[in-house]
Amino acid sequence: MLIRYNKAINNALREEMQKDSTVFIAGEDVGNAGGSFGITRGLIAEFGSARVIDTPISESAIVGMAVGASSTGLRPVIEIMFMDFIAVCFDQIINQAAKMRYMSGGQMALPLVIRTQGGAGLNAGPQHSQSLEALLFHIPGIKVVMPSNPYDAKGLLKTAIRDNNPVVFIENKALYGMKGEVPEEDYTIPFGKAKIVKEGIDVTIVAVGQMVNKALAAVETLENNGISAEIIDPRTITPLDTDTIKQSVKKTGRLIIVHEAVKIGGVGAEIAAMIQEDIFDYLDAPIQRVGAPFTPVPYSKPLENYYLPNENDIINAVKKICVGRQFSFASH
Amino acid sequence: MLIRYNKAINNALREEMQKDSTVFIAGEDVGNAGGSFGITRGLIAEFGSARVIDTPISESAIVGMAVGASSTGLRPVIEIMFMDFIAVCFDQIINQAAKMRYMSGGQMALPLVIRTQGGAGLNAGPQHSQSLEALLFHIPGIKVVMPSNPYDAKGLLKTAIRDNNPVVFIENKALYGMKGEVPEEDYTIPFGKAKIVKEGIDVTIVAVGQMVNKALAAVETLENNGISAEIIDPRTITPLDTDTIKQSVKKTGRLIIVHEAVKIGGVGAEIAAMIQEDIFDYLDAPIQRVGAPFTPVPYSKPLENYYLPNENDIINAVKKICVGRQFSFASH
Amino acid sequence: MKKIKLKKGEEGLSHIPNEELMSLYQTMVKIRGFEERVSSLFSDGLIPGFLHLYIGQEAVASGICENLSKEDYITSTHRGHGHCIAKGADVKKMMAELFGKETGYCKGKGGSMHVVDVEIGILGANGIVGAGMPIAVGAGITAKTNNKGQVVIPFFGEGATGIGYFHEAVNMASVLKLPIIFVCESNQYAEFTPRETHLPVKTIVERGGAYGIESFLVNGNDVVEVYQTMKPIINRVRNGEGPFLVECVTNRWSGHFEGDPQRYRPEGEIDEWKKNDPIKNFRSILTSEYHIQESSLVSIEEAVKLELDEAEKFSRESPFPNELSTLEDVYA
Amino acid sequence: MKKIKLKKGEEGLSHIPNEELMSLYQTMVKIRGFEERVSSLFSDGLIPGFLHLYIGQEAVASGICENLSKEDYITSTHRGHGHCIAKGADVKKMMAELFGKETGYCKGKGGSMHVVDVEIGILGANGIVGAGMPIAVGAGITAKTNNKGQVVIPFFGEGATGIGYFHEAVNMASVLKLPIIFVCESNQYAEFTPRETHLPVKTIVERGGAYGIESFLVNGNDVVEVYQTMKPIINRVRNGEGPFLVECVTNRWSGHFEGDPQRYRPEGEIDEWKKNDPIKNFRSILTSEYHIQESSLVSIEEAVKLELDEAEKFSRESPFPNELSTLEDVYA
Ligand SMILES: Cc1ncc(C[n+]2csc(CCOP(=O)(O)OP(=O)(O)O)c2C)c(N)n1
Ligand SMILES: Cc1ncc(C[n+]2csc(CCOP(=O)(O)OP(=O)(O)O)c2C)c(N)n1
Ligand SMILES: [Mg+2]
Ligand SMILES: [Mg+2]
Repeated sequence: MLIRYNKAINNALREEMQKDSTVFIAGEDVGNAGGSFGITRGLIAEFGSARVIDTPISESAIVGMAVGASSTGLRPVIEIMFMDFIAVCFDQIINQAAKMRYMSGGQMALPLVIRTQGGAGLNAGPQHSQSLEALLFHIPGIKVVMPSNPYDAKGLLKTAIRDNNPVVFIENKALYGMKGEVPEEDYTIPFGKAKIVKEGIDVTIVAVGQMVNKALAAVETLENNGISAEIIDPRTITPLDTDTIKQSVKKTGRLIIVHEAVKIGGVGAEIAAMIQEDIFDYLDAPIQRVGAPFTPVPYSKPLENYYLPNENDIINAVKKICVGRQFSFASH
Repeated sequence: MLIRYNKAINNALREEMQKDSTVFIAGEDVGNAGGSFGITRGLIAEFGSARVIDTPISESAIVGMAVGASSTGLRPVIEIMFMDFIAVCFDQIINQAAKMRYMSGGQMALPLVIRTQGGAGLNAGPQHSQSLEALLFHIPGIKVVMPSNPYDAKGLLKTAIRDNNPVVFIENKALYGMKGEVPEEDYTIPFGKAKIVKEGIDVTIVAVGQMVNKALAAVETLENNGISAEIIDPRTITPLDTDTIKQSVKKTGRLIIVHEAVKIGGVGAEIAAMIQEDIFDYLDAPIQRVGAPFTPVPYSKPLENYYLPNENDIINAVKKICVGRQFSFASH
Repeated sequence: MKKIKLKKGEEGLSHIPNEELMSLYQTMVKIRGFEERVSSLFSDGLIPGFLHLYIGQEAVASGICENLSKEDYITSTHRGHGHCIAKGADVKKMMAELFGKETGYCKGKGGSMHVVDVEIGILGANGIVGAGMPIAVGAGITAKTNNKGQVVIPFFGEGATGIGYFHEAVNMASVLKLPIIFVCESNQYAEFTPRETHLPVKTIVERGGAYGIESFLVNGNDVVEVYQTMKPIINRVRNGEGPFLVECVTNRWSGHFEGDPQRYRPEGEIDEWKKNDPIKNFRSILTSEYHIQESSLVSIEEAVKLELDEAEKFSRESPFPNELSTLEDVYA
Repeated sequence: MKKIKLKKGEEGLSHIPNEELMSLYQTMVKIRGFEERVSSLFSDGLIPGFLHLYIGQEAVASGICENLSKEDYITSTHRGHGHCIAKGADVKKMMAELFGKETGYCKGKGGSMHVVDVEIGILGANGIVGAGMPIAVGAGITAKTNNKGQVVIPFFGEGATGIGYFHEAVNMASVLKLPIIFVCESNQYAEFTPRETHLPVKTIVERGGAYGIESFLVNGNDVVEVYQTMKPIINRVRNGEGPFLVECVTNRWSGHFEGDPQRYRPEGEIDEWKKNDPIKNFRSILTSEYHIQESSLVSIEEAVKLELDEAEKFSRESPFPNELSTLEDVYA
């Protein structure tokens, strides 16, 4: 069926709650109001207020609740309304949830999911538009998921809920309205398995989250310029499917990484560093990264437009390493 | 004079407080107790409790206090006892301090310093040993300083206190006892100027914080193997002196980045990504990174030893890209 | 309307000079007018992002800030327009900021949630619930250091008392005896969630005891009561007492943000509150009890309308910032 | 010794069965013995890192946990040995953990600040002040869901009431009516800082009003009072009431951590507290008022000594973990 990204998430929550009575939801406005973005709509009516818990504005206690509940047998799926707010509960994420299993010598399992949404494009300003996945990516002990479409959103969320580890599930606010085909029947998508969104031979584009769609939008222009791009969506950044990326780069010899987050210190840095470290001799050109400039996300429309990486930035990055170098136009 | 790292910091604080009456200190146990690590010893006696403020255990309010005081004319230098605790006040650091100037369209200046200490090696366990500089490095609007010796510690802290931006000043607990020559007279060290700790021609080693000393410890073994390493200490990671690093790599053709932090998503990833992006054709071998494994910092001695990058890891990384490749032993 | 027993502040201020009455009225009308104006501009698509209106709560900011000068400091919230106008902000620059124009307070970088005017002590609206409170603690340190009788007022909603920031800030202010009056505006909702759902106490003043500070409950729809209660409290703070906690009971008429249809509100609730319109009430008292001429009020209303017309014109005609300005104002 | 008026809990429990008295005594002696033992092993260099001892506070953990079963949950702090032993932890595994041995509770990964025993409801000591409290909220959700009368007890110090965690957790527990008893151990210091310096209230029970919950002040040096006060409160929680707040006034004799010379303590203060030794006092009451035979107490003491001898032997003889185990237990 053709449904939107937000609905796909709602369906995943509903189905998992139906299947497993230990799954519960907590967060601000998630109950009677159905969530600030409507993601938990209808769930309190079906599952009651013991399983869909409206909390005070207390992100630290919300994540802490998830840590305590998950380590004692439940499967909390909590909502942090904007990804920017992970900063107010960061200790519970990185020092508690992420480390509890390790610190306890493997005694604890923490099957908890932190749903949140990030990304710019809605003029929500510097504290409501960030893409902070790199901060989580650097922390051992959590998994980090970034679905780029409704199908992935549903399948990955189900996997997240069934996973026995803390998972941060990062939705993108600009994608909530995106429509896509989603099967009626139950399915899951394994973590750590990238999706080759489009095959190609000249250059590999690894794009995360919302940027997958921007990369796809660039394809036609690239093809018109005789460049066949392979687009890879890692879907989960922890665990990261390095094999699929490497395989692709071995074929294309060129790599571009695209994310909406600030370029400096972003996930793209790791992918670039890792690829050149592991398959240096396959590289025909320097790996390029496309990301946001080293500034907060500005509010004003023209500024935010300038800030957000777009298909032109991707095309330019491709041109930079495909044109004028060893790249052979003749092969097309 | 020959003084220790901790004393150098204490001296910098004292001298800046003497010079500028708007400088004040706040934090847990910083007053009467002189600090958990003794860094603020004697200051309350000299400057009184209005300028050396003992606070409740409230890191968020401590950093918030710095934001509010700095934007209204004072120069707070606050202490977060362990770097791991930046997680409990992360919002004030990344969403408030770092963004206030930008969000206000440049109206505000925030001359505040957050002193903290990180690093492993003292069996302090998973929540008291982390090196989390990469989390700050990804955030525009703050500066990040990592002194590796007493001279730098003093000079950089003075620069930090005089800077009009939020600065996170990361001391390393394993270095507090390190002795070094420090001039009697006032001096500062500019931000964004790397120090070439040792010149060399075969491979560039960029090491941050405590790892500078590990890199130095590896020099002899490397020389015995006929490898002349150039060691660079960036001193500040934001701003990062990319020029000095590039110049060195252009000369050596090889780069190794060493940090104590987890390798994945660490600062080394950015340096590697940036270098291959900007001076790809100068590279004779893949850039190597030496960092901690993707785990929390374990408590037990043998585990922590295994965890912490050491000189052998550096030597191995060097060998990996210097031996057997184009590297010519004859040149030595 | 929920009945809450209101305890009057200190007595003995029966006389209010005419200029102050007129000034109070002017502020309230200006806030209401500004909010109605930007609401319609939002509908027209001229203002993007999130817009949290202050309609219904005008008596609070007006009654409080009438007692302040530009030397005093306030911190504000996501719902900050009223506080800023009452503290003396220029509506032209405010509105232009909401448009995202170059001439706005923040050059378009902040938007509605980040209005700042350092010159007149507005230390920022804030997109993170509660984050202004510890910042106010810092301004309190400055005020105490300056020793000129400055007062600091952090505004926040009853929802914000759930977050750790509230606790840490009030506690710290009490320990350090800072010249701060914490002003809670209880408008009965935190986003879409009524106070009964997220608060375990009937009033916020009950929370003052936890910090050993005096607390005051005020009818936040009665500007005279707000003004008269605050005056002696503010004077006490100017004379070295503090901190204090004040709860102003009020209500918001508009949605949490523009576009919120308020489905979560019981039938008729808003209408009840509208019957208790702080502006209408005050207007009729002004003419009936204080014998102010109707014509004086009309001229205030007309002047405000003119000012807002100009602000709108200014905002419409101002240029958008150059996209390259995205990169400016990150560091001082 | 500061005089604090202690308000007795509920009455009517004059009779305590002999086995319980003996068990209380045994627990206290075991805690004291454990702490003295690890203190000397620390001096001998056999235990590294930070060691926060519980000597002087034994009556609190013992008196409380005597009322608990292994189905109940506790969260603990950096000063956690006493809580864990009272809750039934195996001193062999505890001590081995402090040694960093493979046979320790956490396989050497956690150390003193991270002892966990999931099987008996010990959800972890914690190195982050206050962080256990929101985790207890989560356990409270589980307990409420299970509906089997389980009780959750987060332990924390008076210093921890300064951090936002305390506030968010108690507030959330109150809103959600969770079966939690927040137990504050007021030992008069937060690290090196006396309570007067960082607390604006005389007692922590004064803070209960902020959450609309009942609070109890207990002499934490009187194990009978602790036990008898807690019994009815715990029963009320098992029957669906809660949360509650309990403050136990006590003192620590040893430094904040091992190696702390306690220079910040007034001359003679510790000696005063030592005159009020909870164990000696209880011992003399046991023989004089409860007519327990001296010989029974001696045999408890001997048995404890033997158990600790064995624990020490076990810890000494246990192997260190293989260094490669550093990489294990990050994910489930
Ligand atoms: C830390 C944080 N959590 C959640 C939000 C989302 N949010 C914005 S306003 C709001 C409700 C605030 O309620 P209240 O403090 O009563 O202020 P009001 O909106 O009623 O003026 C919430 C939850 C936020 N901005 N920051
Ligand atoms: C968030 C955080 N801040 C600071 C510290 C450092 N620290 C460890 S114990 C402690 C004092 C705790 O005092 P209290 O809660 O009274 O417990 P006590 O040590 O007296 O048992 C501090 C400040 C920490 N571990 N975590
Ligand atoms: Mg409200
Ligand atoms: Mg204490």
